[in-house]
Amino acid sequence: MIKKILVANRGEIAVRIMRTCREMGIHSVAVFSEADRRSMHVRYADEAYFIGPSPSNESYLVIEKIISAAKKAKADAIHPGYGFLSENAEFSDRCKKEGIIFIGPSAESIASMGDKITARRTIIKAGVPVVPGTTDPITNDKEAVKIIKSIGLPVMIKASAGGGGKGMRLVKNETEIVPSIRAAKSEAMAAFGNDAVYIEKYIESPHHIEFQILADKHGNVIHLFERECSVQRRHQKVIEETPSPLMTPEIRKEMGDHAVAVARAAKYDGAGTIEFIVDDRLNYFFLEMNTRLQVEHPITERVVGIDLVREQINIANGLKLTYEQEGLSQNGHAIECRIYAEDPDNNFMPSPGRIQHITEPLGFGVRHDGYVYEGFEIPIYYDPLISKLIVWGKTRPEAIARMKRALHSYKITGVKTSIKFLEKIMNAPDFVEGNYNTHFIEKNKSFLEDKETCQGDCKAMAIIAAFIDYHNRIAQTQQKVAQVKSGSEWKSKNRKKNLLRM
Amino acid sequence: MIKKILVANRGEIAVRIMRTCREMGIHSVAVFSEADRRSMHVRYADEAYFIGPSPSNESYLVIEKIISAAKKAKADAIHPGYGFLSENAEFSDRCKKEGIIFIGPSAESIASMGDKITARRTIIKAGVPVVPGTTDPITNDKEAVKIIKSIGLPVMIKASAGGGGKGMRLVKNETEIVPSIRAAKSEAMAAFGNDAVYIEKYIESPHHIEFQILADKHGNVIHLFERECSVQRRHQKVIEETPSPLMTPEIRKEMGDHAVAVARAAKYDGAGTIEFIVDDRLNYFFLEMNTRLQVEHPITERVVGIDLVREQINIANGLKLTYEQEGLSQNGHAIECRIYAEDPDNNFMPSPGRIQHITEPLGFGVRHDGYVYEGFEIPIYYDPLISKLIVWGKTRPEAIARMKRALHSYKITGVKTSIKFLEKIMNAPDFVEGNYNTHFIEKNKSFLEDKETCQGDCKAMAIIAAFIDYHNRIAQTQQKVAQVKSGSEWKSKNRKKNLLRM
Amino acid sequence: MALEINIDGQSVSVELLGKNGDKHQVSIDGKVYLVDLVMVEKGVYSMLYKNKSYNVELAVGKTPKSYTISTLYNSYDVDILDAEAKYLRNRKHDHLGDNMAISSPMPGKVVKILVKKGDKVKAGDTVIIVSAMKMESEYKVKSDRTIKNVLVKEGDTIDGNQPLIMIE
Amino acid sequence: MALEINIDGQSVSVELLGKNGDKHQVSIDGKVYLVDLVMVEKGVYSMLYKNKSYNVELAVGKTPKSYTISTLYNSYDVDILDAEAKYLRNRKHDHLGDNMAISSPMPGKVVKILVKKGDKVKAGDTVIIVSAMKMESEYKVKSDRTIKNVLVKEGDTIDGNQPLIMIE
Repeated sequence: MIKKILVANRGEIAVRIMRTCREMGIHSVAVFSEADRRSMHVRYADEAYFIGPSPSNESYLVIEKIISAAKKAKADAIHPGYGFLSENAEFSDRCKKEGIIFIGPSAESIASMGDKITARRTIIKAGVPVVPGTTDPITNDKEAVKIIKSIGLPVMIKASAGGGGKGMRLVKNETEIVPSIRAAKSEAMAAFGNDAVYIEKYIESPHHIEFQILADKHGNVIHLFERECSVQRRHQKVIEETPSPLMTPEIRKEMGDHAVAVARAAKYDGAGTIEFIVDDRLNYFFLEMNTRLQVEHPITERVVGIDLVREQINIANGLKLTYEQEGLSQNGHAIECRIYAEDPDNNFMPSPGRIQHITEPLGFGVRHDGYVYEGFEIPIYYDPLISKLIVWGKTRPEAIARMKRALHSYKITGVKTSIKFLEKIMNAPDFVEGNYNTHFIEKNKSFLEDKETCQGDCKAMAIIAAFIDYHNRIAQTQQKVAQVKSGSEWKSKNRKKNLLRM
Repeated sequence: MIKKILVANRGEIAVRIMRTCREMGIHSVAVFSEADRRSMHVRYADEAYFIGPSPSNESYLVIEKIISAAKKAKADAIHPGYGFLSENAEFSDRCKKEGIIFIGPSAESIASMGDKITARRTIIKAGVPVVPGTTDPITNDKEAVKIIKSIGLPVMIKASAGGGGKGMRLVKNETEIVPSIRAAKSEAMAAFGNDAVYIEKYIESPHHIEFQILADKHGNVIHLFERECSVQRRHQKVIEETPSPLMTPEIRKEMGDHAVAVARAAKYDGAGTIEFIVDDRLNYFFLEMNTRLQVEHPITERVVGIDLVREQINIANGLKLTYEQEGLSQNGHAIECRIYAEDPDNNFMPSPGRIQHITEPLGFGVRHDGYVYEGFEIPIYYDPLISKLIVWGKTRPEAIARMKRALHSYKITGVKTSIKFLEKIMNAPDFVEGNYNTHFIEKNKSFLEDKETCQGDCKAMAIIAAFIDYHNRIAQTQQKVAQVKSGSEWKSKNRKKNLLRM
Repeated sequence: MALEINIDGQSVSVELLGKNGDKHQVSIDGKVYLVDLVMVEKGVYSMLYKNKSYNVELAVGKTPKSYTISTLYNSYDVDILDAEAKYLRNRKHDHLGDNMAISSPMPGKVVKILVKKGDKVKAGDTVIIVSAMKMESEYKVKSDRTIKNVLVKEGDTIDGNQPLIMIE
Repeated sequence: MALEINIDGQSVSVELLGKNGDKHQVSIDGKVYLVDLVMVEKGVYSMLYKNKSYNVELAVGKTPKSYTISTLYNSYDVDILDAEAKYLRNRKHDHLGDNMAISSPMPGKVVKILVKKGDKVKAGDTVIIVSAMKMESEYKVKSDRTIKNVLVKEGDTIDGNQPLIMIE
């Protein structure tokens, strides 16, 4: 059984994993770069090892350094979190060779699902619907034009090794086909070192719905229902919820069965996510599989009541799943908002900096997974995710009301955050009615950018607070100067006010 | 419908109530005494009214002042929280006369359940078992000796108007009867201004188990299952959990039905709690009814999934309950720990003072209901409750592991707290096995008082931290003095370090 | 004490008329406010005005005399204009015609510099690329200009609002 | 700099041997520790020693030279004994024989004073009752004594450890 886990990650996810380690009586080991000495994951862990300079390609992404730290710490296992090395087949393989348990799938599963073209082939064989398109990389422009005509415009050109919207091009007109393929290839090469691209039918009103699966090493696979992830900005998820307002029990069952089939086809074990694209008429197509924990996994934990990190560790220990599909159900409704250090008033420009003050929302039905604290400087080198706010309600309207309440009392000063933008989304009629797809933010742009104005005297209060604060600071400084100059600070008999005597 | 609620309370419960108000779109009004200007409930509320000096009998307990604030604020309703005026029949009545909705039961219900002797009579009529004893106040010593002999020793002498262990005497021997009655009477008179006492059979291995009920104004009554509250110190609850490890489904149903019968007998509406005393063989007896929200209500909220404050407000609005008994179930296991400002190493002496630093536990399955913040000075005038930590787990062992994890990462400096004591309880074999009654703390005294010692170099680290901190403080002060004396602080060209120039 | 305060570009005159404990009597452009104000946490004020409860959070800005102030829904940029600030502002205005600095509003790392001292650039040309939190931002000139000086080099870690490239 | 430090009644000698960034080389009674130490929040230190992660929280105590220090499970009372502290301690010892003060370890309110100046009290007699947080505590004398002075009156709000009644 695993007794010590090295968490090869940072930020909120590293802390989140260590919490479960502690609940299981497992020792946790942190690794940290120069920029992260003060990070919460270093403080929360039982042990911590320095792994190099701040840029992630000199620290968190260097397999050698992670392995070396794991050996020094005598860790039995490594949990990769998400991002960084979590979907790196070479790393999974290397752990195996070193006799360290990799808490995630085998190199073969990662490789087969990591390459989108290979994944498509596997999935088609398993009888799961995929978006019409090619399974081979495009090698020839003329052939590509022919294929695209047979699929029918619009189509997407996508990088085989891609993700995060890079190496992706939407083609609406015939004349755009060849330039788009070239642009996608060059972007894919720059981003992933691999210029393979393929073609997919473009779904006009797409919903992004994913299924959480768990598979043990004994051939048992279950799904933990769906997550609706259609609220996206620049192909990045902003808000997720479960159940999906779009879903029906029949389609849920069908998609769940297909998700399980995908995991079986990939000979997968561990926790994974099957992403589907769904149109308004509930036609669904396999999009890709994420062979790791997702950022948005807490909403599933909340409605299903299962700690996914605990399950990952149990599976890595070779234990059988203790849940059966029939015994699982969704209880209530959960929503997650991702809080980013970014400026919604300024084109979502990243906003690193020092946290001056933070008030975290608490109370019934609120979970807050973060890692920053007062005085912490958010590094410029990594993802701008500050925290995730997860709420639960018996019903979807109750969950929305609770999220509004939580966002309202969530205050961070020192860096700009997306909190107000998220509040606007909670108030947008399309969201409230559950009537949205991945075009939601674009469609509601003017509503979301409209600034709430203060009813009352906010502006006057702001002026008065600034004035009094400045006034008091000056008075204090003057007093201190006077004291020091007259030497009175050193003669004072008042012990209480004189905090430090030498 | 209620649009504005005055919360006639302070501390965590005031904030907790205001959170639900916000979720329901209801404006919240705080009242505060001199000591509470900086309290979180004043900051969280939409409006705040000053009601007088710090001692509660000059502010929070003065009906006139609360009513006057409610009128000024034009509040539709008053929520009394727990403690203070929450079980004051006169206050309920006064609200009614002023046309303000009292979020709680009628004066009649409070009065009939508030006096323990009257309550016993009502309950016996409703066919609910009560502890063998008298229903009339004791007036005659000889008569009392006779009654006690017929019930059989040991017995408890209890104050009719009592609570919190005052005016209570355990009698084990015949010779103690008369002195005990006299002592109980005199204590009752001093504490409650009423010397009526009665006799009850003393249950040797008592469990304290209570049922949450909800009753609307249309005759619908449901119960939301039990809370096990046997972990007590000096008759004060320390830890509560649900479900009770003692309970069987059959007894749960029977007690639940009886709890509903009590509420009906009292013509009750609102949220209330029926307390039972249960012996090891699951014989149970009605103890008393609390006609208000309980401190420990969140564990019920967590496993049943219902916001009890929302239900209270809905009931006060005259709405019908939307739940039926058959549709309710307990999902998983919840535990609450009460965090007090008290010193477990020093006989639980209250420890008011200024919060220097606080790290709140977060993550999956953790709810934290508090009201203090860094720099806040806990007043000496009120209850030492700082916060309530509530965890949920799919199973009881999972909930215990989570509570241990949460307590481990919950840090408060500046005041002494009961956190470490609570951690010890979570590790006590009797608690872990669910094998405990109200004698638990006394029985496990030596285990609970045994100090955990640090494995490793904690002491050396403490010494080094103190040394370096002192060292750096001296260095800083010396630098400042040197700067001021040489005038360099005013000439400095380094704008960054020179925070304030005049 | 009376001070001029600039809030989101608008200038107001503020004066403390009286103080009794936490109660402050303050006039803003002649309008008098009686406010119960206490600093509850560092930089956080609880204010009661006409029994409404306001939480106002102050973050000191780029200079010790500038604040970013957050109220319930709004965020304001506030500058205290005392004699020194006014003097500095005037002096700044004098220079503004000659030089302009390209800067990034956020801290980050210089990824690429596309110009050198003396280069002539055209409106819309990118002069520098800065990266922060996995996102790259390109900074362009708005009109035809000459590069007067390059103050940083590739790989440098920079502060928010630090001048990076001076243009004429 | 070397200092004498008293931890839970035990005295140790501590010296800073060297410092390189966050790495501190400190000796305690001759044993050398190489510790990576940073103050992450006010009064909160993150320390790495032999790759173990320690969080140590300091609260300044009754005097600026005393701390209450919390590590994972333990809480320590620490006093810095510099020249001044030693002098004061010695002086205190000289006086200890003559006078003793009754004080409450917690802040609170004086509910009742049962003695006056000059009263003779017996071992176990209650002299004062203090209330805090709805709980009353009685303070008694441990042996037969004479009341030298009563420093507070009923209704007073008192600090923790403030002398309330002086006894001979």
